[in-house]
Amino acid sequence: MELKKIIEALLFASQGPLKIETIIEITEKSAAEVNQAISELKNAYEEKQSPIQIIEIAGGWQFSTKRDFAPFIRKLFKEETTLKLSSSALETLAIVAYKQPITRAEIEQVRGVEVIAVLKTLVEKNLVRTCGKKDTVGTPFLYGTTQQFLIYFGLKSTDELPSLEEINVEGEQQ
Amino acid sequence: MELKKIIEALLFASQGPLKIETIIEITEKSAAEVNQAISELKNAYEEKQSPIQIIEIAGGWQFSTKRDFAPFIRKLFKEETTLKLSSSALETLAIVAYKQPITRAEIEQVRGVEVIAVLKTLVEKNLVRTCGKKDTVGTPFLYGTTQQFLIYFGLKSTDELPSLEEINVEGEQQ
Amino acid sequence: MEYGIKLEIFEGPMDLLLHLIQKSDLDIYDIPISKITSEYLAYLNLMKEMNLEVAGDFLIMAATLMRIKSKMLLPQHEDEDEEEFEDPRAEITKRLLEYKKFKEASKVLKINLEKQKDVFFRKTQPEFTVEDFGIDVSLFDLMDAFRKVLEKAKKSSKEIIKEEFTIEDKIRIILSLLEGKKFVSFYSIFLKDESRYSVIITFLALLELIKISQIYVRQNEAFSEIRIYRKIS
Repeated sequence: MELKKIIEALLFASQGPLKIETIIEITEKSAAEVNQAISELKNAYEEKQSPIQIIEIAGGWQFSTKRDFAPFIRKLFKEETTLKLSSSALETLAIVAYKQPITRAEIEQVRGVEVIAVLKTLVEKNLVRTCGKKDTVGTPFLYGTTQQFLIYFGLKSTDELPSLEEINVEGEQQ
Repeated sequence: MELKKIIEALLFASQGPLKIETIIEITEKSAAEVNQAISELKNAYEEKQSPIQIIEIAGGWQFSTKRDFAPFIRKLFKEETTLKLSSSALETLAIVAYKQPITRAEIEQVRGVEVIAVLKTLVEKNLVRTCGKKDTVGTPFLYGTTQQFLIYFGLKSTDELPSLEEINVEGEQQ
Repeated sequence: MEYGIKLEIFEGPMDLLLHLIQKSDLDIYDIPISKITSEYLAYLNLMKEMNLEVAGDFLIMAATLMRIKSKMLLPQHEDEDEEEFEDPRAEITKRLLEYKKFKEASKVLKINLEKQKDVFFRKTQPEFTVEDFGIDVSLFDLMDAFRKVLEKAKKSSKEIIKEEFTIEDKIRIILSLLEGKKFVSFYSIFLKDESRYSVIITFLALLELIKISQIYVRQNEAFSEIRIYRKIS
């Protein structure tokens, strides 16, 4: 059986990037042979202008669809790519983002309403996580934003949020 | 952008069988055009003897690897990915598949044993689901097979099950 | 003993009965009920001897078989029409045939399953980036939510007697936040509002600024932050 085709099948079925070492182990071929086959396979996909490409990512090789087809694929995953957030969730999220680490009681202090359900939703959506406990009566959980939060909102880090200190200074002038 | 390529990208990205209706909705093309494109795509993959094939399954279209490559792919998955079913589970599943929608009592009537535990397993394995209640004393649940069942058993729809008459009743006796 | 090995594989009384019939190559349409009943009971005894729990289902079948057997022993009335005569075995034969059908069907399914296990599908979801995401909350939704908060606040406004900020104050704060900047985040203008009332005042200030065309609020792209821009006249 042709090595190129075995690799193609492996790349197809793999659930993540496939390491060269794994391919070598499975096919029992040399690194040179495997590299040569991947290179040929990659070129073949490029030449026939396939909507699928072979890319090197995270230390391995992987199939992916070309960027041009994203609009169609996005439609297919419409449910998954739509993050559903209520306005109360958005408000709570903003408070956590700016005041992290923050306890539930502190968020409720700002919003004036119970936030336990909203916080739970935000944690489930992987936007907010617990990040330790506050050294105070009852040692309540402290909440902060996740990396996912930064990705969703297109931020490099929480430092990119408009500075809170600046706002506070303005407040003190009153 | 070529319709065939859009469909190729969609099939590639989809995690389950892709319905013709979904493709029509996304691409905004006619059913005839979509069917034609799928047919051409399917042939193209066959002609180039790709290790990947396009198959019709569970009411939609999906990419899969060809059987010949199974030994290699199996090496890729450490955990056993094959569905294992006891013969009592298979028997119960067969009754549900052929007689759906069916109540637990009706299954028990055929098998002559309690099936509550087996049914629970089948529901957990997402092969069987409840699909309403029977309008009779006690309004018992009705059971039917899932899309997952069709996928595991390589069927386009439950209509594709061999007719009970076809199955040689005098068949191999163990 | 032969039974010993087979003991556990029976899926129930129907399975056992079918096995006993097939083992001796008996006609399912003309079951020698006496022979089958004694074999069935012998099997149940064996199960007991081996300290295996005999499920109730097996006992019910034993009772059924014995009932059929006794009915078979009753003399047939001579005047009875052949067609009207009902074979006491008819019911169990029907059930056995039905069961056998599905037992065969389950074997066919098993073959399907074996064939399918060599076919692999893609499990990987495409990786989405920020621009692939949309949000179900529009700015309008957000404002609407605030309006509701406002209504609620009106009802409980008696509690809040003293409030240090007025709308004019808040307008000034928002504008000062915008000073030297192209925009500020929508959320940032509420950050130092410690009470609901204060949030409302800020929001009213925001609406006022929009009304008098001092600022505009927009979301640049799906799921990016909502930003407040100063209008340059």
